[in-house]
Amino acid sequence: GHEPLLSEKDSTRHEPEDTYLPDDLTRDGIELPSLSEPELVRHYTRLSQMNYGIDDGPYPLGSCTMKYNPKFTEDIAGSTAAAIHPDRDPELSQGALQVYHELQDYLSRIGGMDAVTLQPPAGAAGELTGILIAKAYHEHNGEGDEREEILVPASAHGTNFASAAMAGYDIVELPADDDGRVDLDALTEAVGETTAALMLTNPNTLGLFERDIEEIADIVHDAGGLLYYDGANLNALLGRARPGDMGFDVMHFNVHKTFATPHGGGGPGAGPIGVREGLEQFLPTPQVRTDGDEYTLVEPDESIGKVHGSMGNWLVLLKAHAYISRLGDDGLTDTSAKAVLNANYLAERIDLEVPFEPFHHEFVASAGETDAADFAKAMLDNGVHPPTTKWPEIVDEALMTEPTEAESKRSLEQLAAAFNAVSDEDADTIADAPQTTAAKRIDQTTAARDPTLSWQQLSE
Amino acid sequence: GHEPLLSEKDSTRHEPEDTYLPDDLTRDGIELPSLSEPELVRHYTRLSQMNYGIDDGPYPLGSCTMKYNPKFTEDIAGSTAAAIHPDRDPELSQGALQVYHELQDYLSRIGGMDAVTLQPPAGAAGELTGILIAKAYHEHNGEGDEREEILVPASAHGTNFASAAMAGYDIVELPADDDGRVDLDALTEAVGETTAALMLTNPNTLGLFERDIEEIADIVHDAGGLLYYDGANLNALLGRARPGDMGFDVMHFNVHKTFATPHGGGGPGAGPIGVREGLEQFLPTPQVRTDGDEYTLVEPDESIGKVHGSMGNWLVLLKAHAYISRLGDDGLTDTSAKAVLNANYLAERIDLEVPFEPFHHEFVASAGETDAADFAKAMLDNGVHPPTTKWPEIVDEALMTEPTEAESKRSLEQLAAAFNAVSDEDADTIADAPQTTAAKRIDQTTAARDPTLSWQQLSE
Amino acid sequence: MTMERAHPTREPIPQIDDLAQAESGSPFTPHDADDVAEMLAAIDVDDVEELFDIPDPVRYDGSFGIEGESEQGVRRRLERTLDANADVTEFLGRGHYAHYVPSVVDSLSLRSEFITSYTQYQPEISQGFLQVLFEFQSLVTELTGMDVANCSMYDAATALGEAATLADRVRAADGSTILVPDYLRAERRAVLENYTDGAGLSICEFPTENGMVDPDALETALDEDVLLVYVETPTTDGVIEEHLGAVGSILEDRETLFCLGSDLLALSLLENPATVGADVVVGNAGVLGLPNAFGMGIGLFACREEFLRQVPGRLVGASEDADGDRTYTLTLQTREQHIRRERATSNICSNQAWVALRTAIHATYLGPEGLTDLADRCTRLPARLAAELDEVPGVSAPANDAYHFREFTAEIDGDAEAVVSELADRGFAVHQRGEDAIQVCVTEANEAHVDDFLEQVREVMA
Amino acid sequence: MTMERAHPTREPIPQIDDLAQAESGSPFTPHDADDVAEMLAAIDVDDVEELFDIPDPVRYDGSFGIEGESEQGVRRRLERTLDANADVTEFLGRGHYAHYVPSVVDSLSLRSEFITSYTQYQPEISQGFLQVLFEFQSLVTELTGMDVANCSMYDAATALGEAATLADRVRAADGSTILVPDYLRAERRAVLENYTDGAGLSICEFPTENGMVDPDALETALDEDVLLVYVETPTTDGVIEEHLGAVGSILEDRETLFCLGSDLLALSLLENPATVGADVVVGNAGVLGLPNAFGMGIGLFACREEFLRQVPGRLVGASEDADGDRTYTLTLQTREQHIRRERATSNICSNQAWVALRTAIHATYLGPEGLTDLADRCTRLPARLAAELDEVPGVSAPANDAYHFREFTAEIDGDAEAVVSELADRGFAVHQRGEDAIQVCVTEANEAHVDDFLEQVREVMA
Repeated sequence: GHEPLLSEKDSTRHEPEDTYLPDDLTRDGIELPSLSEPELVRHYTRLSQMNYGIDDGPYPLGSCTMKYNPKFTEDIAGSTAAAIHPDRDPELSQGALQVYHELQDYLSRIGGMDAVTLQPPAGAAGELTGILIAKAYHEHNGEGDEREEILVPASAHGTNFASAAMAGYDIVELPADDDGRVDLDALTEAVGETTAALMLTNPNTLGLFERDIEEIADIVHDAGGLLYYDGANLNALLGRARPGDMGFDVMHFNVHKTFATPHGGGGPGAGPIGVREGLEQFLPTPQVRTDGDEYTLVEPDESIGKVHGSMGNWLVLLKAHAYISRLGDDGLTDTSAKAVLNANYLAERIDLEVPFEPFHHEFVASAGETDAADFAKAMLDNGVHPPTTKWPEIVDEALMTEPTEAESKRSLEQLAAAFNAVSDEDADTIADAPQTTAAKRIDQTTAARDPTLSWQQLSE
Repeated sequence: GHEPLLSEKDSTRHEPEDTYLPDDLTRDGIELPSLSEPELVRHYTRLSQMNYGIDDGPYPLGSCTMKYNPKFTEDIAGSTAAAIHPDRDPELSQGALQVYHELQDYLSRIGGMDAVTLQPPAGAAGELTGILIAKAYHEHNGEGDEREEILVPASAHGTNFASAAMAGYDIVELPADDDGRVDLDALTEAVGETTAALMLTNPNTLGLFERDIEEIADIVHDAGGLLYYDGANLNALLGRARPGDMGFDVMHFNVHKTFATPHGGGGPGAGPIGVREGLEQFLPTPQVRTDGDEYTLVEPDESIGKVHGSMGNWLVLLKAHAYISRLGDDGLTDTSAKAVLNANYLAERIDLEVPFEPFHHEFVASAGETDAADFAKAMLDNGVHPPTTKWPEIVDEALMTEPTEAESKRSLEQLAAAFNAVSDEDADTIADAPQTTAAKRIDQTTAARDPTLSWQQLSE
Repeated sequence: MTMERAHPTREPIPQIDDLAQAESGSPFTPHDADDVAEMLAAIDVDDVEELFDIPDPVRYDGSFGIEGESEQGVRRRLERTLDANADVTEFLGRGHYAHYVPSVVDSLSLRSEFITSYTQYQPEISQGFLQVLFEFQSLVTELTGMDVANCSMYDAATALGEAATLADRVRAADGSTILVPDYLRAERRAVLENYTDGAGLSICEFPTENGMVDPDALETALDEDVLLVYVETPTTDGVIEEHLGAVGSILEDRETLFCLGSDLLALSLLENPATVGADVVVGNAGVLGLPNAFGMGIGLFACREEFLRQVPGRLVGASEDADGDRTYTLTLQTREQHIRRERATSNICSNQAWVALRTAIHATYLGPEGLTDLADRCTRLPARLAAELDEVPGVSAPANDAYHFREFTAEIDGDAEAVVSELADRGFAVHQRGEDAIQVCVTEANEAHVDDFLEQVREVMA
Repeated sequence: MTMERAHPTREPIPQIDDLAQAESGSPFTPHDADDVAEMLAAIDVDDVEELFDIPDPVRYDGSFGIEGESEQGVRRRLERTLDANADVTEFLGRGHYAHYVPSVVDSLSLRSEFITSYTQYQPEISQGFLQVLFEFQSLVTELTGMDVANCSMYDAATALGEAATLADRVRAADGSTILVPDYLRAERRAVLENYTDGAGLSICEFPTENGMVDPDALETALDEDVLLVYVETPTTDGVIEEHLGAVGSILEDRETLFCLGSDLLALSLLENPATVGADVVVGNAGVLGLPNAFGMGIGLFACREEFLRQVPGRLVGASEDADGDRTYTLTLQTREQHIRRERATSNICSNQAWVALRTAIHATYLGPEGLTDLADRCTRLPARLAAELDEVPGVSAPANDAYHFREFTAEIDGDAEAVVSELADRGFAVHQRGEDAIQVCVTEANEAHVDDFLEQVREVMA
């Protein structure tokens, strides 16, 4: 299983000679692997074979929406016509700008928003952008100094807290009610003149729709705050409910979740932002606009500026455009239907308790007496990727499970069999898992104690 | 490991309705798998993971020249400009014809030949073409009826025998001398007025250069026969010796061996043919010619006609052109150097006897007391592809081994370790091998007794 | 501005290879100088040249005059060369067809475990490709209605050649004639002649009527000497044959084999070859999985069970391994050249396996309904285009009173050569058929260009 | 000809989807009607709609007005749309660079095990990507000379933003100023402002001289309040900074961090950031592995060991598994948002891991000599082009008396806007710099077009 590091295959020190630059502007040399193309290809081919992707089997990481990534979108993104420089005069990049404009338009419709920016290069970057827009809005209203708090439910994604903090806000954590949703009393208590915004995921991380969303919106709006929609779980609602219609003022989309662009081992994603009327002037610059003939780049009047050095993760956005174009209304609506059907069918098929329902595209089962992280390791021996573990904390030993619409009934049954097999295993077997993988159990705690982060450090 | 058949995943009978054609021109229906794109992608992804390719490790199949296939050649072959119809007027396909002409020219120079056709779609097709050219030559000389024999050394590739037979010839098998080369006495004995041609591989399948090639050529030519060069082992000689200079009249090239086009699980390859002056008029039609400005398609005066429905395996030829262009003289010459160095180094590193030498790009080791086929199965458990086994028969329990120039020293040592590990194994371990592969030992004899060749037959 | 310090310069810039370690030699040989030195020492040789046991007189120390280039350089040069192919929209067919190839085909078939592997001589580490080929055989079996199918031949022409020699092997009679229709493409006939020449067979033509078999004429042409009758549907002219049943009936009680030429897409909709009595089905399977590739294809070969041990080419069979699990393996290899040598059923060794993979992916992507729908579309598109062309003054289409598949012939008032040439100048390629006809092919691949094409035809004919 | 039988027809041809089984709905949901029925039965629900617990007032039953298309249709439409990008040869740079990307990069990075995987939360089945990222960190460590590097930031601008907040965290002083050179791209500065706004930092500029740091001016601008000084080499104007050592000396005994902006290719040749005293190195790593992608990139982030626990983003560390074998795993995750929430070092979650894979492949393909040779070429090409341009009447180049990397500014006698526009019409894109200058970038990617470019410049300036 073990593949030597590049540096273990070769390490060559090269010292430049006869350079055009004088010696005092050049370094002494660099020491790096020097491999032939055949060796290089085998190295990465073998590494790929030590990695699990969606094309290998189910990947039900809750809140991550690991759905099938259509291959044809890569062909479009790989076309030479897409490989252009960001500083072209807009006249020379009309094709790319049209794609931007169409995608802005698609997302506006899907989210029920009035304007969209595609600039944020990831979901968290979208959150930061959205919060900066809320901040600009309050500053515009002369309330920038007072409104210094962002409300976040306890079960929210960690990025919500971190993004709000990066924007300079204090965080007020909201508890859930017994049903797993926002506690309206607690919200009423927390909200006030210091409230800049409430950040909410809907359905929430338990897969539950926030039924009181209208009342929540009223409470926040009445207090002068804005409502922010975390788009991580939008896949559950495609074509059935729109954040804009629920009263959200700002939202982000995770195109790598909802719109099938590949996760790429951790990125790149893209986190476009939608805003309701009245907030467009704060959007990042530039916005793509059109008079119907020509596409132009426009700086919104009170733009927050920029959150990415140019236009965001263009190739990712292009793939999202292709996916939405392929699906259309029918395909998008079918997506949420099958995503929710799959989650419900899978939950029904497994032997674990699912404390909160009715859930939509994902559910949080409890591993019960078993440590959820151990449970996950034992699932690896059953040939599938396990769910997200130990989160949200409202469920003991949480197994947060999102199969997505792209799994077949057969595949869900395979997944259920993996859950159930582990449920039946004894504690020792689970503690020793995994046994069938390229690497056995890895102790992450010890690794962090004396970090070794490069082959240089490894050979020290 | 086992992946269900497509038909086990789904089988849907579809009966066409509302067709444009009347019912009496359509069939009742077809029953085939109906899978979604995500299921399709997982099916083939998993199957690929149950297959060993060059990018996975060494693949030293003797006489097959399994060398690294450069990736950039696929990008060229995949360009839309290459995707053209064969019936275009030549004026509309000047680019493709230029590629043909340049490759004809490259191969002429590399082989020391006067003219080349790229039409044969595989090595064996090249052999047939070459023999048909020899036949046409003798018929042209009024000796078509007398010259009804083709001489073939016992150790030659099976295709030599089969191709000559397809062309209507009787085969005369030539024994090897004690050194593993053509027995000159036997040749002198066999050759005569009935001889149409001698087919020869050089270096031969033992990796030995036929040192007496000039004398051989004289003997055959003096008897009025032609000398045919089987290009399977040309990799050993690139830049160091040319069949044309050795006296060969006709030759084929295996571009999927010598010129790195991928073997594709068994094909497509391409088997261009080179001929010396005086045989051009017999080449297949069309030939690509140029006046320097325009490329035209020409039918040689006494062409044998066609051996492929159009221009051969175009995309394969295009990759071969790209490979030769990349390497140039220096690269081609380095190729044979490293191919021969690698074979010699590997042979030196393994514990088995190699009865015949000095060999070039390949050698035939003997598994000794062990069945060579069993030896190969045991090598699978050492993570490498084994050599060609049990052939040529001149070596007992032959392991015909060709590492190619693309293996690194490290890789050769890994391969040697696999040989040596098996040499040290006891008979039971070898008989039970392989144990670490997706499938255990497969009994091919039983499979042939009652053949099951489709999922339809499987479910009968 | 004068620059003292920064030395702007026009001095030549050294050529760099994009793979620096391959300063000389091949970028695909991994050896550095130390490796070579150690390896030479191990085998006790001073210089690699010493390893070459080549007599001086036949040593070559010249140069091929081929200058190696960087990857970037080769790509640029070949891209430029290929750009010399005219940028025309093709309405060309005649046995070579463009269908839209979905992205999954490239994406999956280019996985290196598939494309860099070879023939499955070691089935234990080749189960993936073996299963692919077994499934390909099964797809072909279903679509042809035959009992067995092989892994591939080179193309439709060579598959026909193999069918003819199979007929010679399985029919002990003295016969030596292969009977083909007069519409057979000259290229296919030329290949057939070369495949049958060694067996002493001869090719004879029978006349057809309205682009189809005339059963009476066929019966007239038949005698004891005929080993095999070849018929196509759709024909190279695009005509859907309406007398397949009649051909089957005529041949039913004879020693003569009925060989049908078709393609995998057409077979999803047209009459089942088994039902009409075909013994062998050949053709081009590459209509699925390959774009037009200057004629590169994949030959289809399927036949009845009784001929199994005379089938040319590779066959994959289901088997069991030592654990009793189902596996796949090459089988009946004693038919093949590497074992049977001059008594093999064919000389074929390398085949078109990778194209078979692509074909299987494409066919499976479409599925039974997708295949049938696409085939149905291939009957409607030429009908509509023919009707539109028929309204153009000076054009009469289709020339045959028949149903068509993908393509048809149209008669032209005037000089067909000039019309074809004029259309090419306007960006459209069609076939010229004699002095006063053209042949036009339309599928979903070029369907979007039909209106432009019609516009140009109208202008040219005006 | 009149056709009775074959009915040539102009009737509409039914639209077919290229994936027939997805007659309605998504082609990427595998369920057929039977599956759905069985699944609904299992969960005891009559209709999928019942599963949606959405109050009526916020239910959406409208249409987005987006019509789904076949794969072929989408590809054709988007290809046509992108064709509206003008077909110009780019001589553009300013932080975004095109280098020739070898084919192995696409071929390997598109392997689905890589691209369809997510963050390595389960290291036991993610060793492949973890090792790739560990190797990427190692490559960056060697090229920057820093002690530690992370897995990636989004781009050069956001990496700079993260460096500024890191400075705020690691320097306990009261300081709140980030000092940047006057040549900093406006776009990068705009991002920096948004990243630092929440921490209450302010951005101040210091003047430069001849496109480089003026050490005296820098010292003048420095005060106790300065947390971090940012300098680039090469700068966005292409100038190779000659005063890095001086900057390092000035900052050596201060609490102020020295942040250097560069890129991985330049760093293979230019002064080692560690040697000149840099504390943090940021920049664009995507100069290797990505073509120009409308500004999509990958942010480089490396720093000295002492800041390790304040580093933003993901880190991969070596570890051992239960068998004692070396393995890799995400580490120091307590810095990150999913654990530390509002006290995380950054909000970053998704990063640019797949681009890091591509960068690592490209860098390894080039190797130490290939990198250095290419970097050397990137100093010669602009020098030569500047010399050639300088001979064109009305052009003075380079505008800075300096060595350049890839690009330089040229002064124009006349209206730069008109020159840029005229060049665009003639097929070449360059940057306009103010009213009387242009900026021109040349690498091996556009080197073959230099002569044509010069020809057009001469004509435009004539």
